[in-house]
Amino acid sequence: MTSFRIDGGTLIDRNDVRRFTFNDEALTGFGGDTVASSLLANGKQLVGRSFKYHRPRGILTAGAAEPNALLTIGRDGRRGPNTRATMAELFDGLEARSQNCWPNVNFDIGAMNGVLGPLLGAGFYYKTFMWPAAFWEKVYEPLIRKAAGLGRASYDPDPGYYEKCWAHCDLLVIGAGPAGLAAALTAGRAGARVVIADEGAHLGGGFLAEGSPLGGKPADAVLADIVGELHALPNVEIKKRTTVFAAYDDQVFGAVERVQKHLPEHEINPHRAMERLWRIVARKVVLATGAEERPIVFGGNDRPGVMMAGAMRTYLNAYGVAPGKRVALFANNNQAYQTAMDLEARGIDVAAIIDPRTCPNTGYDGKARMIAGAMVRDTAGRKAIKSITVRHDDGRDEVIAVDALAVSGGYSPIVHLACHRGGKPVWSDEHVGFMPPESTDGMTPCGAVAGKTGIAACFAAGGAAAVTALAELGVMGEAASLPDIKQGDEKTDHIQPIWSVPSSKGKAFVDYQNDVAASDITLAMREGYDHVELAKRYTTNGMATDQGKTSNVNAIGILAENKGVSPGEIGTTTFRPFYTPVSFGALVGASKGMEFQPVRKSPLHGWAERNGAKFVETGLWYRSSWFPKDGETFWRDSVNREVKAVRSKVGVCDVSTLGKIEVFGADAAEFLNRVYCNAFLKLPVGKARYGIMLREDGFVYDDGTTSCLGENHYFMTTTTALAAGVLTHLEFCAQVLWPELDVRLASATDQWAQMAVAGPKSRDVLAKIIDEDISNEAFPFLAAREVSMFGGRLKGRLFRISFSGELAYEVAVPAGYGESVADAIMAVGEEFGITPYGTEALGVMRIEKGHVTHAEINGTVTPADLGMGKMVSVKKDDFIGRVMNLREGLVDPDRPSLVGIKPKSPSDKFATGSHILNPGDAVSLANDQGYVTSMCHSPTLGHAIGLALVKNGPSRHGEEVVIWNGLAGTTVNGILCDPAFVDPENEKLHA
Amino acid sequence: MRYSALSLLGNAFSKNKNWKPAWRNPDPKPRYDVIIIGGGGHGLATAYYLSKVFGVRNVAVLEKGYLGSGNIGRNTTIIRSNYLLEGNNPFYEFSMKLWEGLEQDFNFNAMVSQRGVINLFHSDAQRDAYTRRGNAMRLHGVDADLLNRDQLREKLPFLDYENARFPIMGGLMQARGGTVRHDAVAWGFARGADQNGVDIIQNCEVTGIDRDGDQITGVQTTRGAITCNKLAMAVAGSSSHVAKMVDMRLPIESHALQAFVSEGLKPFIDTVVTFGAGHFYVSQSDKGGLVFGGDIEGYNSYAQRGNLACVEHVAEAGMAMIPALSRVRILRSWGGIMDMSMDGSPIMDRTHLSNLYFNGGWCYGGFKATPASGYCFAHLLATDTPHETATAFRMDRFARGYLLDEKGVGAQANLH
Amino acid sequence: MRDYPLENRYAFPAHEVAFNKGASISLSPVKGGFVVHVLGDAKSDEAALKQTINKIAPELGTDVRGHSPNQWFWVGSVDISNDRLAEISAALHPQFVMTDQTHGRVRMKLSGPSSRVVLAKGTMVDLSPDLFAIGQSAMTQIGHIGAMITRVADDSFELIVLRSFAGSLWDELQHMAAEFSHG
Amino acid sequence: MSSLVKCPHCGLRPREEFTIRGEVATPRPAAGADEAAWFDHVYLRDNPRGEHREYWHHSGGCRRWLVLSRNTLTHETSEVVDASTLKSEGGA
Repeated sequence: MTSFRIDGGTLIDRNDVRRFTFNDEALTGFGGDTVASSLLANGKQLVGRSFKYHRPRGILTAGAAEPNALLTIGRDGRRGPNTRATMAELFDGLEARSQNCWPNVNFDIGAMNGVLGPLLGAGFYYKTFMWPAAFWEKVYEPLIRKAAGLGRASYDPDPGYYEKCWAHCDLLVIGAGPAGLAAALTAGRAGARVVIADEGAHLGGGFLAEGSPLGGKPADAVLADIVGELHALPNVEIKKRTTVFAAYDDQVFGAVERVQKHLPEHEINPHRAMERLWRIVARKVVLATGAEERPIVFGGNDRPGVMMAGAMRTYLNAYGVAPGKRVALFANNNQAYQTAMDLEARGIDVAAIIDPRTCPNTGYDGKARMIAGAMVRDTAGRKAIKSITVRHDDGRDEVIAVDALAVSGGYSPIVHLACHRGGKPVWSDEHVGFMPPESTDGMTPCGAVAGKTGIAACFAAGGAAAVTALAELGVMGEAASLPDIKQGDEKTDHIQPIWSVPSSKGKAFVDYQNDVAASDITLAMREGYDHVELAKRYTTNGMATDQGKTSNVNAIGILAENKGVSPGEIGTTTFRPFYTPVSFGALVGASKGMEFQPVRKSPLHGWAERNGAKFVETGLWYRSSWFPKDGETFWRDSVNREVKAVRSKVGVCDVSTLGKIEVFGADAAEFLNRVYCNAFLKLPVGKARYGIMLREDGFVYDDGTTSCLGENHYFMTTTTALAAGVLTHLEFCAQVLWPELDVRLASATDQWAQMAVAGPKSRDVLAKIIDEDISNEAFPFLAAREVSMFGGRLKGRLFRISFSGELAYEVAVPAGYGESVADAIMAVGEEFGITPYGTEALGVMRIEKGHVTHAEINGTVTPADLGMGKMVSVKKDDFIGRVMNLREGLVDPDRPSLVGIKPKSPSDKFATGSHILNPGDAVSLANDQGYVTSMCHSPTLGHAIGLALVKNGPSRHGEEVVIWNGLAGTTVNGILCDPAFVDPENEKLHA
Repeated sequence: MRYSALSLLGNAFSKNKNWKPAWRNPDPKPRYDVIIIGGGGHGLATAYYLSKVFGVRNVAVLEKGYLGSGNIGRNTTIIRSNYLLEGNNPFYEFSMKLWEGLEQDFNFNAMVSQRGVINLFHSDAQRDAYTRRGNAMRLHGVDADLLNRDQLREKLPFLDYENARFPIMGGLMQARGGTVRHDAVAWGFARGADQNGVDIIQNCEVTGIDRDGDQITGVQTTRGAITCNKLAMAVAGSSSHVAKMVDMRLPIESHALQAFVSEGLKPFIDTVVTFGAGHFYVSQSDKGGLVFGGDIEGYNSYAQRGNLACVEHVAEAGMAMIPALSRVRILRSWGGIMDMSMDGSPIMDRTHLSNLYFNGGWCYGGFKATPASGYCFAHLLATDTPHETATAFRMDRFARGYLLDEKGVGAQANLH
Repeated sequence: MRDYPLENRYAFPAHEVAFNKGASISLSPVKGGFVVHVLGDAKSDEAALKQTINKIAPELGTDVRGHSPNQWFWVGSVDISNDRLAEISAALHPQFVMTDQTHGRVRMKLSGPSSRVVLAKGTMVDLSPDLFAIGQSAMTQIGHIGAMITRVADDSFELIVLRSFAGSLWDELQHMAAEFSHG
Repeated sequence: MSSLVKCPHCGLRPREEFTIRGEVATPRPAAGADEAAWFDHVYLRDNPRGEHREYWHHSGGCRRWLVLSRNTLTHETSEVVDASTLKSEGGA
């Protein structure tokens, strides 16, 4: 293998030899190389295959716009598909692989598609594969999917750590080329808080590709001085390897920093992020993103060895890599001639310069043969370019042998970030490109993105842009300047637009990666897809991983040319985030796996754990769901035992997760009266009341108890699920609807450890730890008050309320004491056979009792649907939901309403979510009578029971129905009944 | 020109130089029987079925941008009919049946791919809700299957079964659900309607609506005044804006929804999968890109773009479901404007004006509804009675209390 | 059973200090003391609250951290009895009502030269020294978890978080600080 | 402002700290108002393309309800006030 490494290369360190493999072949490069530069140095021109025709492709660019050289880099958990070889830094031990080719990149079966080329024109999918109808999914699509995609995703877990950060600055400078560096230096010297971000591993941009001295000093030395000063400024934050990928509202910018992606495995610090997402909040922004060199669309323009002129210059000067031995340049602008000069300066033979302009005034005085008024119409070579065919202005063709071709069709300002918030770029005939929109929302474009050329001109523009931006912040600054350099030659450059070479032979590609040729664009036009968006969607031009960075403007140009209008009239497609693709890992940060969402733990979590609880996720909480004992192998064994223990003796259950809200204020009672649909004005001190809260649309929102603990002091409980929602709702009522009321709300959920102590022996247990008289007379059903406990050592709150239907209390103590108190209750309860029980047993008991939860309160029920219509006050003139609750559809007698349901044959089982049909009715949605909302096996009754919402339910107790579960293929005969299966007379509650 | 294997081959030999335009580019006529405002999926489908099924051919579709530039061109391409409520389910199943025969019907391959839709569940309560839903589907003869963890693991090996904050318990699958190449739906309907004589007029924005008492007489547009016998609005995303021209206030808020596509990957996600412990849905296109989305931004917007917070939120949910996504790069995000109705279901009805017809409020669900929406709206326009599957989408259901609230979250648009 | 042992358990993992000595960051729980949620009426202000506290309970200090209009967390380092709290409550009434949050809101301290960088991984609030003075508080979100950040010294911040989230926040802060933990 | 909101109590804060309710509808009708007024309040929205007033709750901060005057086309916010001020202006 010939080496193409030559002398020079400002970025590489020849003492740092790095080994890597490309398609399993062992190669070497140097520290500072990109994968692309090291491949080129090793003579690897063919690196991948295109998407549709599997044509051989080589490295086209030296940056983020690369459409061809996408490799899979890394292995196992660090395997990254579709990595741009031009951006990936070479490290020792790197493994790179070509994609989208089989069996290998040199011999790819998929290239057969190229033969079918004429059949596979733009939009061919839409016109075919329709016959016969069933064949799309079975035959055609599987074939297409087999061919789809680029790299392969890895299933292995990603071992990397990721994180997200906020950053704040006065001035964000995007891009660290000459313009960006000047802006940062200017603002930094003025004392402003500056963030400067660049996607590359090195600051410098255009400085890096520069082969000639600047003001008598080597370009890299000039750059080193600037970077050195920036590093020394404490108010300047430099972010290398950081791509600002999107501009969002309010000057928030998304950026991703590839912190350790360039390091070999053994150098990766597991405590540092692999990638870091930055949300940058900037007061002002300098956009110094530069310009993208455009390819020219001509026959065979995709052959490996064809490269952008600027990229060739970068490989030559920054990496010391020669593109070939005999190179031609095809360019329509003067700037590109610099590549020819630099090649010649390195002793590389420039075979010819082909310039479509008839008499270009370039100032070029090199040795190369100039062919003016001519265009390249074809190339030849199987896997790399061997020759080009030049069409002269007199119509004559000439074949010139070359092993590389530099191309430059002009420059497209990188305006993406100026357009993410809806701005439209503006066409400029002068610059032959789309310029950033005029209104840029605190963002000043400068340098090449604003049409400047040359290091000096860009540097000056950057300094001036910073001065302007700083002035708007009230900061005085003086533009940084470069010593002793003549102005750039921007005025003398005259770019002659050339959108596609008319005499092209063979396929002339516009979008390399998606294999969109010029003929596809014209076909789309012919068929009516002539709007730029329709043409894009029909041909897929610009929809590949490079998002059209090198292809969009040429496609627009071809559309414009064919319509006979200016590209400005065609307009661009919408610039959308992201500028370059961003990994999920970076966007997710540390919120993955078990850390996807935070965990909320009850103050009794430790107690439950010690008692062997199984936990279940309930929102963010972990709740104890059952407490298996030795020998219980099935969860229901434990639940049955817990239920029986509570019903016959006593149990204790953690209910700390219920929402708790302290309500204070002179108008607290009035407030509660307005937020509940039932009456609350006259709730006496020391009493609790069950309340139903409606939404303003008249449907039930939540339920719970509220206790009056003192004058103007109430304690509300909500369901676990809606704790946050209810507080937010109450705050809306208090702050927005009735700010005139004196009501003050404090969340107290986390302050209290709360336990339900339930069962016939519950009073006996609690009497042992509560200092006061809690007899039925002294502390009747719905009593609620602060109590002294453990001989005055602790204050708690005691509520006589019951969800299980048993004689029961809820006792609340300050959270830190929760575990001690629970332990104490277990200890004093031992003689009564106390058992801890979980949410499963609680669920069984509430179904047995016919109490509702959010399984029934599903957002579409009214109090009447739940059998609590009588609770809705008819006396109050106003409460949330009063009027809408009276609408026709909410009082319709046909509404599904709460009933109990049980199997006709006690041994039958049925499932929640089953639907109810009348016996003999056909299975149809029209015959649907309702559905089972909850069910359980009732250990008390010895068979399955359930609650259901059934049309006219309450008037149908005793009726036989069919419980239909089509998903499981089962039907069970059931009987509708009273939802209170246990103690319908509430004797236990009042015992 | 009819597309066939022969036409494709013939054109290949003539270097594709003889393909004819898929539709005409007509100037507006002074008068139409029916004007449809909105050349998106629903408007074009309405025109197609009006002309094909109901014989109404003197029809114009007015589109302010290019055809298909609304939400038909910016969605996540999912089709399904896994609805719970009696007012919704038959309509979406009708739509599914139309999808199943659509390509042969309009002679355009829209790549209808019934690769299955699976909704994951993570708790008993979610399983119960999906059981209820699946059974409602089955009651109407719609396919539905409840999958347990093992069955899921076989179909979707890449989900997080081992280290999930909210462990996956199972999923509800509709095997007939799937994806469709969204742009092609607009193109197929446009081409079909055009062949039936419908004028599709692009770059024609309606700027005013002319009235005579409770009668619409025509519209003012950027391409001149046009009169009509009947006026139909199919401008989801801009419904309130257009309704304001006739002093209508709607139970609708406009919200932005972002959608995303990743870089192309070799296929590994064969079905549409939705997460149950966060808002995330994903499928993989025939080009290999993962197409996915999540929740709306939350604030009213007409700006067709979103913000970073929502992007992160979607990505977090995605990775919680599929850890392998960590190294997958997201290529592009885009935004569409959703008509979020106050109960989460669409509105298709006559209005307070005798010859004005309204179609909107589709929330996230508009794409999958496209054919049935077109068919039923055409039915309403042609017969003045709702199609049997669309009787519940009445405008007065909010006032009367007959809501179609699948989620049960009530009268707050951004919660649906 | 009246002499049953009552232990006030903290919401943190067993180990107290997360990092090596010499690291540029330290994380530790703040144990003991009190957190009282004070809710004023519409006309109340912080000066009046401090004045009143000074009058009735000078020994407890006036470290009040506003988290909402007319609402504060009053924080102190000594333990107060229920009775003393009731006394103070009665004296503040009715302009201010108070509710004990000592158990519901727990405190931790993040200190060291890297503390701002670590917190920037969680909160959007700009904590740079010239913008966020000593004594200043912000109720905000650190990642997904709501917390109040108070700058208590040059490079030292106290966090108040709901008890149920304390374990998760503690773990998250450890992850966020890990790159600075090796001195 | 749809990425950052200048809370009148807390200063500049990110979208993530807020819960959004939607448009400031017609004021909540008085107790005796008829169903039509309630229907209007609960269900109908102006939903303008342009200036829009809407409720945001600073749920991750001071827990106050705010009213933003925000442009739905540009996402620019012209004013943020505490929502309790609305009623005295006859707006809640």
